[in-house]
Amino acid sequence: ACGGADGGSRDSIRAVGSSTVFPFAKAVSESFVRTHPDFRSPIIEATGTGGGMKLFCAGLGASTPDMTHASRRMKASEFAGCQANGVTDIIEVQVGLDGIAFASAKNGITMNLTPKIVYEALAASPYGKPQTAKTWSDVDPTLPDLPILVYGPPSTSGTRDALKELVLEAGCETDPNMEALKETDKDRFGQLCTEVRSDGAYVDQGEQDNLIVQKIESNPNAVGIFGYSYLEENSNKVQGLHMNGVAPTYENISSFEYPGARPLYVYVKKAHLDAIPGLKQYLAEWTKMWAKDGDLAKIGLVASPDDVMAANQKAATEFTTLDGAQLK
Amino acid sequence: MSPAILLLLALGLGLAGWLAARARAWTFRRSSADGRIASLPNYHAWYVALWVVLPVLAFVALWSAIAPGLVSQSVLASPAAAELPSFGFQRQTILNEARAVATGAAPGVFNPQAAGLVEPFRDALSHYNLIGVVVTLLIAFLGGVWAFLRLKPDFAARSKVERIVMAILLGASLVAILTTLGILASLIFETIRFFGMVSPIDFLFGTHWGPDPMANAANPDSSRYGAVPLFWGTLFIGAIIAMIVAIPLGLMSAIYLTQYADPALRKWIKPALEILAGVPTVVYGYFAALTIAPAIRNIAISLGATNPSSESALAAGLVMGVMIIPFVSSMADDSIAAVPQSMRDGSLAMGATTNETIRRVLVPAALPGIVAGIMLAVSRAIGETMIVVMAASTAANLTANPLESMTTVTVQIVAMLTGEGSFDHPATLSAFALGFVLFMVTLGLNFIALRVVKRYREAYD
Amino acid sequence: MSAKAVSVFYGDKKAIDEVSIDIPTQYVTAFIGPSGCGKSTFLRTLNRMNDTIPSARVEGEIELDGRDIYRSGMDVVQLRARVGMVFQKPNPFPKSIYENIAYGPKIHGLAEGKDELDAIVEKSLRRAGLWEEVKDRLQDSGTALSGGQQQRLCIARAIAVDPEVILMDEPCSALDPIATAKIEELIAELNGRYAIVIVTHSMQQAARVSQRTAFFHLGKMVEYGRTSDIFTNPHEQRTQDYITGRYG
Amino acid sequence: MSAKAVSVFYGDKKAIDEVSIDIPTQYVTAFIGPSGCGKSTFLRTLNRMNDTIPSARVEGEIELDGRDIYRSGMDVVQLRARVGMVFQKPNPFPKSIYENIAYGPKIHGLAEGKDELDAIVEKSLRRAGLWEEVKDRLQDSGTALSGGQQQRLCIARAIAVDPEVILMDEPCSALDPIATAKIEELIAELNGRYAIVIVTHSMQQAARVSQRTAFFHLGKMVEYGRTSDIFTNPHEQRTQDYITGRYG
Amino acid sequence: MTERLDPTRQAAFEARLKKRYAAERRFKAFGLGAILFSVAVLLFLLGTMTLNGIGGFQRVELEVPIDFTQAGIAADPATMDQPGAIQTLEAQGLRDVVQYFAQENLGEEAASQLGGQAWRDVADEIIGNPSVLQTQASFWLPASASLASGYQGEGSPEMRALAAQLSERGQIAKRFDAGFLTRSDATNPQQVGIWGALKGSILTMLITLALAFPIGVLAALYLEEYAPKNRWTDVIELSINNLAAVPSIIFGLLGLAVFLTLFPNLRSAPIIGGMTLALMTMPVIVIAGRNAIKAVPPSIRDGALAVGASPVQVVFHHVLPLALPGILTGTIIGMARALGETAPLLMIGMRAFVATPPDGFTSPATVLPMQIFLWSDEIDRGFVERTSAAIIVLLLFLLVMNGLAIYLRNKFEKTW
Ligand SMILES: Nc1ncnc2c1ncn2[C@@H]1O[C@H](COP(=O)(O)OP(=O)(O)OP(=O)(O)O)[C@@H](O)[C@H]1O
Ligand SMILES: Nc1ncnc2c1ncn2[C@@H]1O[C@H](COP(=O)(O)OP(=O)(O)OP(=O)(O)O)[C@@H](O)[C@H]1O
Ligand SMILES: [Mg+2]
Ligand SMILES: [Mg+2]
Repeated sequence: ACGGADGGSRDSIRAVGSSTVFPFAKAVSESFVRTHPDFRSPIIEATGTGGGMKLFCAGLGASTPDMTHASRRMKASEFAGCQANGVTDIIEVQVGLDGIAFASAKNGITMNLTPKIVYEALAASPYGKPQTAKTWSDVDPTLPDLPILVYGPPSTSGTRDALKELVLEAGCETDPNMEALKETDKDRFGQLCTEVRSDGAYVDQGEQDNLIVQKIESNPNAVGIFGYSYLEENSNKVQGLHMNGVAPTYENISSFEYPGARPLYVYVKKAHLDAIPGLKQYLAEWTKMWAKDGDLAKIGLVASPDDVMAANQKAATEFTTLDGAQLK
Repeated sequence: MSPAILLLLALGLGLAGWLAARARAWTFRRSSADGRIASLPNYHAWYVALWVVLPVLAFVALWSAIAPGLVSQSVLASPAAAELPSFGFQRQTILNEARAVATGAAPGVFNPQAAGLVEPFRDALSHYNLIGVVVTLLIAFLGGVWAFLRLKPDFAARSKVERIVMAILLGASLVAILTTLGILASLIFETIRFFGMVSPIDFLFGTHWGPDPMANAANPDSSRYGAVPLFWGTLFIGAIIAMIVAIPLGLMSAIYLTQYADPALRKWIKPALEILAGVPTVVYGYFAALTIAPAIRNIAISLGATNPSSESALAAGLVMGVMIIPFVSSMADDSIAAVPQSMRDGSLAMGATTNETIRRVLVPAALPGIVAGIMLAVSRAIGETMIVVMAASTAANLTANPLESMTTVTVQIVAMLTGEGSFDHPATLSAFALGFVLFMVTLGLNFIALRVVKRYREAYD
Repeated sequence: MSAKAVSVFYGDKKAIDEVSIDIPTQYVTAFIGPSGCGKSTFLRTLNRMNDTIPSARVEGEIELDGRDIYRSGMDVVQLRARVGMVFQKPNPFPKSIYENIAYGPKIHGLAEGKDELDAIVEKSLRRAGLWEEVKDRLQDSGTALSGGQQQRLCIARAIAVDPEVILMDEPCSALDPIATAKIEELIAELNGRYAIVIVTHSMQQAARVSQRTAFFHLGKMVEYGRTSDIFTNPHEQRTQDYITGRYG
Repeated sequence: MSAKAVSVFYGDKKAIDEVSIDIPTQYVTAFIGPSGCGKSTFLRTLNRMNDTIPSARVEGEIELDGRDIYRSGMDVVQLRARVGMVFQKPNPFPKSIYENIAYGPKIHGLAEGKDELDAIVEKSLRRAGLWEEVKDRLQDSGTALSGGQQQRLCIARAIAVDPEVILMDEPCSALDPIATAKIEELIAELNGRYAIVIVTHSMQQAARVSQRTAFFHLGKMVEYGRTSDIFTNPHEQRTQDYITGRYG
Repeated sequence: MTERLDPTRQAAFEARLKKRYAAERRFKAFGLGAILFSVAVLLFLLGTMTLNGIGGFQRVELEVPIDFTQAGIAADPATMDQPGAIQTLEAQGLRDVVQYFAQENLGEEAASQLGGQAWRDVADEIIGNPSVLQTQASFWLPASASLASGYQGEGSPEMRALAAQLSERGQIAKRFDAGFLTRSDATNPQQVGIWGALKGSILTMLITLALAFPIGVLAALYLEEYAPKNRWTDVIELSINNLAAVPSIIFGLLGLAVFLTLFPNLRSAPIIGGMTLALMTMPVIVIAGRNAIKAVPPSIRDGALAVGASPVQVVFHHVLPLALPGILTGTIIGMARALGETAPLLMIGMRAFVATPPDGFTSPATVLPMQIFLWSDEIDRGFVERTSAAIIVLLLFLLVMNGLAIYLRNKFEKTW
């Protein structure tokens, strides 16, 4: 049997999308092939949420992926793009939650952050004004008088995406001018609200989040930004910083009290369900593993609240399709 | 019946033609007066065999392109196909499944709808297979007979067969040109697209690199596409730090090996250097990231540096330098060896010591070759990817401090193409523009180096 | 300079077989003999240039000032400064003419300051009869000269360190007749100032330039004596056969 | 075989200038002349071996059986099977002795079956006077033989395809006197069965082995005639000068 | 003899000579130092990889005795070779059985540190040998990654304590993990193996060899033996020399833009990887081939031509066989380079996570160096040893290939 240059068929599942979901998808696929040795191993690639959506929505057929992973919900514009390309029936499954965590070394700097503080400390030009803050106390006098040094994800990573969306934009929008700008000049808004300073206070650490952990471990004054799973993994070395007074813990993230929390999704093309052998079983494998004490939780996925989980269980097994009207 | 079987058939027929022609040629030979014919019987045999096989190959290629379509058409015309879903992809899958079962490639069907189609498929397949086989036989027969009839004692079969061999050889050498064209084409189109979105001036001279793959693709912020920090990082790591390591060490290794080492030592050291050159770059990268970078960082801290980067340019550069040592040393070795022995004798006969001979005569005489070698080494260093991907960072800093993190062109190519962006976003396309710049620079370096080497070799020949 | 029962081996092969010879300082000595008889090999043992051939091994003694040059502790650098050599194919360094000559004095520290060096260069070029031809282009590359000029440059280079003996291995074989004549003239002029040993395959040349001739055959020195005697009245049958062209 | 007004050029340089000669089939013909006069060049035009030198170009006609071998449509492969060649340096293939000889007959299909081939190999080696020396080690490599044996092997190889003419370009110049004598004997024996053309730089050799001699000088054939005449009574002054050793 | 100075016999000369000899010694020492440095780096590199990697061939396992006679799993041995066997066992609660016996024997805390997929190892064992279901058997099952790092003295204090406790009872041990050589990629360092990547490498290399070798050799023959000296030949030559020096990542861009556009379904497939690497390796083979062909003395060609061989016969009967060792040496070196190459494959999707070994040239795969790269990026500390172990495997292959090339070269080094 061959994947075939004829463009007609494919016998292994192809998934693309967010690098945040990637490790969980790997675990699911691994479990899937061990349970179903008669199916081919799914091919999973981390292309990023946006890139994944583009590939996913490019159309139906063997040369497009069957599913995409997303670290945010599909946008209405993306949904429209999908529809335009014939990808009409999409199954949306929220597989769990992830939080970006702000952390410092155990016995390192402690602060109570807010999106606004983070924005003012890290933006290239906060609210359009030049960035002058050198120390945290420059941003907010109640904070320690220590230099701002943040190790964070590079612009190409999904975590950075989350940082922008969940924290920087939120912080930025506390300013009414900015909020107004959002409506009038989206590009300018994006530039002012999401561009991160490049004078050394924010250090872009490559895709290797474990390096960030190492960094802040050795520098008590540094703050690191990474996915919640890393925080949990390294809880003996680093401590999470409070945001809006809420600690980045499992409970706070799953209840969305921690502002850095975000749901993780997988999107599946319904038309492919019958065409790709194993796709249904693969989706079922997700539901088997996403429980609170399940295998995915062991590698850092935060389980969705019970009601959400039940609803998604249903979507994943009964293949209910997404209604575009719900999307923003 | 698959093309493979037709091919086997063709080969079988070719073999038959081969044997027949050979036998015929032998009869010529026996009947000729002096036992000589223009070409060996084997050439006659090959001539006929090629006339059988080549037309059949052409037919098989054509047939395997059109036959599946013909089969599908006749299956779709069958009543069982009426219930197929109209959506193309799903329908195609069902058809493929049925075909797989019909040809015996799969044991059974996943999809119940496919079951009914298996029989029509079997019928259509056997129908068209029959046609295929008949036409194949016909073509083979015609080709074979035509060629066979041309055989004569003085028929120049050898030159005909050899002409085909030559055509194959020529074809093989053209692959290189096709590859070069392929590279150019794959880089140029995307690069042009990129420059349609971001101005080349901003790209080549801007000093801020921070493409945002999430941003709106239609209206990119040109000021974020300034590649100077990348060029600088590439130069700093590949052409400065790496070369500071590789040039002296490589040159001295070559000198020691060619001028001082006794043959027994050389016998062991040369392969060792070759092994150093054969270690994959991903291993060097791992070594740099796991061992060298933390070590450098610890040293920097113990020397009082505040907050040194753990992905310093220094770590990547040092390891890259080590990787390049064998390269420099073998180039230097070659060019020193190309200096005629008489130069060395001349100097020694003046009462010069070995190192005076080397420094004052051999190295200056070999200099063009050594310089060319260094240029090739630089071009390899700036094109090196894995070491920097693993040990350098993605942070585009424009600094001269080797303890800072820096990024390179290749790192960014990888980051952009394996990151979040989609294919029509300038951030992704910038990878092609960067690749293009990299290609042009290494091309230039190599071109000059090859010229220098060539001219200089000629000078002594 | 004198050799006593010198044998030279390349690996196991004996290329020179117990040659003993006294090379007088005041004459030009020519080595002649058929190809492969070991002339070059023997010549190179005289300033230990054969040290550069890994397989070569020397037995016997070669004395300079009464001391064996193959003794341990012998300083090869100094030896070669005292016993210069000119090769078959001219081999100027790919540097300027000036640098070619100045090379020896510089490495040996024979000149203090630029003026002295200039003086040495001029003197050497004059002695080699090349000064007039190149004085205006001392900065040109040595390799840009004609073959005969290059060979004279090499001789000038050898002279520049003021050696006691100059060994020449077929110095004219790569040259045309006119250049050859110039070199022969030069040898005649240098004669007396330096001891000169010249290897040649041309009996005519040996007859023209030398006062003493040694005839080698199959690694042995067959005959040695005044050039005039060797050519007119050889003692040995083999010498006789060679110079009358019976073999070779 | 005869040449009519043949000129050969290397690029723009004329190496052979309008040479016309009739090569008799029943004799050994020797080409003599000073180095660089074009003997080898002319020899190689006779079986178109100079086709391998890209810059070489031939004018004039060379006829074999009355037809020009440079005509278009001429089969070079067949020509070379009819006009064999032996080179200055013995060049056996790095294969067994047997394979060396059998190669030609094989590619020309001269033997049917192993027995015939064996017979050809034996006959050729016998004719080349090598059979007794190698019959027990036909499977040894051809390169393991001594120089003289290798040269005879090459001659045997040329004989094996039963050529009409054998061209030899200084076949003895890489050999010692004993091996040379053997080859000369061999040529004497082959004489009459094949037309043989031999290039040599030794006038003695030419005198010993050939019946006809052509003297070349500066690309021109100066004189051609019976060997005895040429050596005792040349017509041309230049020939006279050359054979008495005035130049060369 | 007139006013001789004999400068070379003055005291000043001798004094200077001393200094010159000192300089000579320093220079020589520097040269030797340079070589020793290179060798030392090589040894250090190989040494660290070996030290780190030896542990990667082992894994920390827990001993779990299971009494199947009490477990109540009644699987029909006949169905055990059917595809769905593992689901059957899962449905029968094998997972819980394993968990139960683990709790019984190891305690609750340790049982929760049994790798989540550990029961599958038991299932594999049962499928391989259904008769164990009638017996009591003891299994060594992989511990979780955190317990494993606790056992190695890293990780959290609780895990370290637990590991110490278990090892006192002899229920935990670091055991040789033969599965490392037979499994494929996984998310858990305890479960990973390199067979998938190795197989991918082998398939990729086969394609590379099948394309690059014939094309390279034929092109080399053409250029060296037949090509007329004209513009065209110069262009071919230039492009080959240039291709040999083009950064490998550019070939990746080519593969991405050309091959993946033509065959979008073959993303991540060895056939595309092999084609891309073949383009990269071909010039290396051409250049090595040309040198080897050039080294065949022209006298051999003359000899063959003179007995009436045609140019094609000369080449295929004489030149090619004589040049073959040299060509093979070049080919092996080129292949070794291709085997270690990662960058171009990054561009064509061979960095995908593939949990099963590829079963053909067209199924998705990864290759050894890529696996190393991917593992080196993993967070889990357990991957460090595994990465080094994979490096050892890769280096072994490369050492063998390079050794073979060196051997061939020495053996056939000919001076005609
Ligand atoms: N480096 C070497 N290794 C082994 N044998 C050598 C070497 N150099 C020369 N020989 C051999 O030593 C013998 C003497 O050689 P030498 O060069 O001294 O002869 P020559 O008299 O100078 O001859 P010619 O007139 O051709 O220069 C020859 O048989 C030669 O083959
Ligand atoms: N391949 C070539 N390209 C250019 N010129 C050549 C070539 N081969 C020979 N010549 C020139 O052609 C002339 C005749 O050369 P040829 O080799 O025929 O002389 P020869 O008589 O055989 O000399 P020798 O006795 O040295 O072998 C010489 O001037 C030589 O330099
Ligand atoms: Mg000599
Ligand atoms: Mg000649």
